[in-house]
Amino acid sequence: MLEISGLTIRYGAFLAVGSLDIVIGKGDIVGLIGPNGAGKTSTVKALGGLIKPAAGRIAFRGRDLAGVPAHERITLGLSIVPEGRGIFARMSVEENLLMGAYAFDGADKAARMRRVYDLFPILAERRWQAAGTMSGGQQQMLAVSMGLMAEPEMIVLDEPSLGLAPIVIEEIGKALIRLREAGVTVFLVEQNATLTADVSDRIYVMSNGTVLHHGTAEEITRNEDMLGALL
Amino acid sequence: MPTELVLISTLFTGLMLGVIFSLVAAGVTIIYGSIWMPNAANGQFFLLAALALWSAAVSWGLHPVVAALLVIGASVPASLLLEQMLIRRFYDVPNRNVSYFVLSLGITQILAGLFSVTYGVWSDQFQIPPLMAGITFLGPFPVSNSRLAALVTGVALLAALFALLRYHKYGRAIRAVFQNRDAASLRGVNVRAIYRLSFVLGNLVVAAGGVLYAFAYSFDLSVSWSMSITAFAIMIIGGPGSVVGAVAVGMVFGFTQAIVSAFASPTVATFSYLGAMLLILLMKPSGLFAR
Amino acid sequence: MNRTIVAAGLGLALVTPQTAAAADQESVKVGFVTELTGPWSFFGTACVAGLKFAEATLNPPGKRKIEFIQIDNQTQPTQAVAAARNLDIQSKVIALSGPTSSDTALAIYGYAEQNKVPFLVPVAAFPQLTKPGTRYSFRIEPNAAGWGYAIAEFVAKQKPGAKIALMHSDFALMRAISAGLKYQAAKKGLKIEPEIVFPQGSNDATVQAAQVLAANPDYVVVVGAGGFDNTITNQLLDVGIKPEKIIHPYGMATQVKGWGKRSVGSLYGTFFDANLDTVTAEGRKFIDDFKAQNKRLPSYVENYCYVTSQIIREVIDADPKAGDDREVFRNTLSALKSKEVTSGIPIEFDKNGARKEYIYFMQIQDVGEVEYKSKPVFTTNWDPEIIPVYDLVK
Amino acid sequence: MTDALRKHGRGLLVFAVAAYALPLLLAGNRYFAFIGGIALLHVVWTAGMSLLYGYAGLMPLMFAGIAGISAYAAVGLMAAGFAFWTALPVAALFAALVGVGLGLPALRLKGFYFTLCSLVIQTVITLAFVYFVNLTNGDTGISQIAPPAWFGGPLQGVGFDLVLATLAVGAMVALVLIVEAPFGRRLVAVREDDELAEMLGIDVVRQKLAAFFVGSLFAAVGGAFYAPYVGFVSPRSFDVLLSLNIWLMVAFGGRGTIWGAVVGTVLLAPLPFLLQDYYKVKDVIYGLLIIGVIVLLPGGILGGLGSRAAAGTGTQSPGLRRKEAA
Repeated sequence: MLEISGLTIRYGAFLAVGSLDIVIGKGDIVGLIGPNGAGKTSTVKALGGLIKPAAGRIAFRGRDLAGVPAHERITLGLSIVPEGRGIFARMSVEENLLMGAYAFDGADKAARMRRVYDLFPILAERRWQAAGTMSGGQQQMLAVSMGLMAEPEMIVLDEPSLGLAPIVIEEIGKALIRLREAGVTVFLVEQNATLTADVSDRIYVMSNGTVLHHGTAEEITRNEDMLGALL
Repeated sequence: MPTELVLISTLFTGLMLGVIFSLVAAGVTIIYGSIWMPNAANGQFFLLAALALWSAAVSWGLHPVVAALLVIGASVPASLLLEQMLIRRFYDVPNRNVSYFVLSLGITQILAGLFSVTYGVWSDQFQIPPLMAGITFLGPFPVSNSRLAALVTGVALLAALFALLRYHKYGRAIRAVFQNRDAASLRGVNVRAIYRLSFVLGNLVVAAGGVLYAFAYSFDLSVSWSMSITAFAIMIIGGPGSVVGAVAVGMVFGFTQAIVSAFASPTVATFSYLGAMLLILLMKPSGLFAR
Repeated sequence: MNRTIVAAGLGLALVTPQTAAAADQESVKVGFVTELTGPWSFFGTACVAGLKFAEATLNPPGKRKIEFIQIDNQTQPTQAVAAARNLDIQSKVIALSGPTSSDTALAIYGYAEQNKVPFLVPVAAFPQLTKPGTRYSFRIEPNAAGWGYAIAEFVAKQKPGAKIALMHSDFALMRAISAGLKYQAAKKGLKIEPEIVFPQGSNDATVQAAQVLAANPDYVVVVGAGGFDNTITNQLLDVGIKPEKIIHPYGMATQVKGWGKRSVGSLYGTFFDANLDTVTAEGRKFIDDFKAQNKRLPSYVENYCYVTSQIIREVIDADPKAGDDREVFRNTLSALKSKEVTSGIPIEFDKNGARKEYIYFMQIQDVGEVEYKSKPVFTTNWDPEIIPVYDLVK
Repeated sequence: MTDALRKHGRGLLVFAVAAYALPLLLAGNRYFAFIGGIALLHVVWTAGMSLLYGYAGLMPLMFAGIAGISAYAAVGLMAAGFAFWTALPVAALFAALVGVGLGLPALRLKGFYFTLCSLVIQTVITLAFVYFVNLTNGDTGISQIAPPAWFGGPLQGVGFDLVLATLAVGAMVALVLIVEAPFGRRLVAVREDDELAEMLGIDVVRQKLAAFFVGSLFAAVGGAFYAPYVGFVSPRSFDVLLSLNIWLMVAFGGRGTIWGAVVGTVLLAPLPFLLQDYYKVKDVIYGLLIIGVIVLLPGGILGGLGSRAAAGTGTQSPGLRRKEAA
């Protein structure tokens, strides 16, 4: 589904990501963990087309994304939920969801909205509330829902657990598993190793812009020393 | 009867000025909110619309309504041309609000120079023939139908602007870009296209404000700067990028001017709303309706 | 560092004096500093338009040539001073003239008095331009406090004990008019109520029109600036004030056209109008030619600038040395006793350079596309110091 | 202090020589000498603006208003019988303090809102100049302002021009000293990223206030000299266009460079006078010039020719980006 090879990102003289390789197959849940400043968010931004990589190739469903502008990537089936949730704080929940389906003019938006309300019933209750006034957990549910309004092939989540209570994180984790059951590929970029390990099939561990380890969730969690040192 | 007369005329004036201030400030805030352009030339665009209306209605003898539609319509290709030639060069420039401010000062200078050697030698007062004849009594207060029509049109335009921003797909996209442009882009919004749309829409609203002003009042070339300053003041108080703030504060400005000048003096009114701006900033530096 | 030197050199090169054009011994140069751009550009260009007509007949063969050098002052005092200096030093003009706005005129006034350059102001009404002790500045237009005086005289004659509502913008000129009006109204037993002052940049007078309507005055004196003058007039008419009650202290052709048909019956003061019966044959020709070229009638601004060149012609003709010696020019001008060629109204200056003053009040009869009709209903003239103008207006 | 003078010594020397040579070279023609004098006066103003805009990152469009307050105060004191040299410090200090008082609410604003707010303050000041007729003579202005006394006689002609040259050189020396002092470095830190500066223990608002006071002093001193030099003041002498022009000279020459402001001033200050004959196209030329610079040389002339880093607008820290988005 997604193939990242040799991805390199620079800010001026500063090397944020150096020759990153990640492969994600269809229907997988793949985690990317690493400490602050490891280059995770830069990688997500490159996926979204918000920054131009210095080198490397990103291919989505076999297609090179290099020439595809940011706003067209969602129509290819790649939906990204950025760090900090990427919701529109002064819009209502419903307006946010409509923005989620912005690129899909012909789609049955009411039906899509019903499906995300099924996934997160609390959002249906709050549909007229301004998104910025909801709790952090509800905002994160909204962010994921916006990503799903595109009915994507693959969803990328950047730090969905940031600043959330453990019980809410658990709920998010359950939602991810239901997504996989629905056939959506998930790329979970996280600092929270527990959440990632709970839901992912495979995990990439990233530090200082490169992949340090790569393996199944069990392999990675077993190596607790390394995780402790990293996170 | 006299008290009632003054009271109703105050309300009418507040609404009339409020609608014009709101339109211009909304236009300015739409452009600032999207591309971070503090357009110092907005007063000149406002005046350009008023003068163009005058040319079309007086010099060419078109029907005022036709002339008004023509002028407001012409603002679209004019804005697109300006966007194509200059504005889009700075979309990705760091510190672009400073660049845009300089740019808009250059545009101000050019337009002021052109007006001064064209319209400036023609007269020092411009007046559009009335939209319609006659007087309507609001209680004891007589008001010309022409100004009443300008007021109603202005309210309708504000309502249409709100409806567009709230219920139309592109209106939502404009607001999304104001609030979080990266997120909007990830949701499939072509941010540069929205920039272009906002620039056109903002100027269109400013031009509509100029046209309505010209129907409601006689004007001269000096109206441009005072309108620029007023629009900036409204935008700052309302919170830059907030159309609701621009309209709410625009209305407050209109009513302040009307009420204070009715019960104190017009001079006190001018000082008072500029003074109020400083006070509000002291208490809430980000503006009343800021995110 | 090198960049700095290059840039400084470039700057020097820009301001290095060019060789002054070889002075033409024959022609007399007069500097004409006026408002060709900026907020007052209409008045400056109108003035220059009047001057242009005079220039056509200004230099008959056999007489010494008079040449006007125009400079734009951008309606900006600093630029006006610089332009006066430029004309004085670079062009070596015999006299200065041109400004139509009180602040640019006053800026040049300071330069003229300090540097002893005769200064003939065509259109600026602020009294201080001819305050006691003035030696080199002469003013053709009556001072604005006098206009207020004349309005009071007019109203007192129409209706003794009348009540006047006064609405004016907060410009120096308008304050001077109000001061004169209030001074003379008190003497004549007239009441001023209400008095409404609008700050510069005002745009609406609806509420004030309603206040005036509620006060039910006998006359409303309207002194607005630029387009706002029109707005006040319209709003007074909208609320139902009869045009016969409205008096404008001054009215120009564009202004009268702007007030429009529904202001027929209203009154305005003027110093020259196409409808005056005192207009001479030359004045009539000026009016017709001007109308043909500009699609509107000339007003006092155009007339005064026309007359300015006539006065200078007479000064040069009266004393041949006046073309070369500023003191002689000044003395000859000060002693001049003449008449406006366009209207036959006497021209005479007092010891401070103020002219013997006069005003006509006209009533509008009809307003057309190019022309308007009006008739004189009152005329008065007075000595510049009949009211204490220099104490009333500082 | 001596380091700063050594670092910029050659530049200051060249500038001083040019500043003193200008009045002497132009002494034969009072008109060009006057334009030269006005340009020197503008150097004082742009030096202050350079400190505020180039180094502290503030864009005060009320600058001319402060100069005007000082000019009116000086004229008022002179009318009350004080000598110009007594009136000058009093008026300048008074105007700078009033400026700080008025700027206080605005200084808490970040980034560009300060600029917009100062624009409104300038409008209020201009309105006040018109409104308080008893103090300012309203929009008619005050004419025939007497020249300062100087060794028993009036200060006029070349003498006055040389005093202005001294003033301009003094302003540039002061600018160099301030910019190279720790205070100047703190200002740059604030300009680049005020949040970071705050974290480093710099009291941002206090630094801005101090800078604003010092910059206002430049404005005020220039204003006090303007009055007797031109001989006339009116609200239009100190309107928002002057604020914009002074700022433009700094931006045009190169923001954040010592000599950019001087280059901008030398090129732009005489322009309205030299273009007096081309009044029909003057504003258009001026506007095109502004647009040309911002499109082709966004860092200003010196900023564009020199290293982009020095220009301040050429590069940008992430902090600035954050502020813009705020």
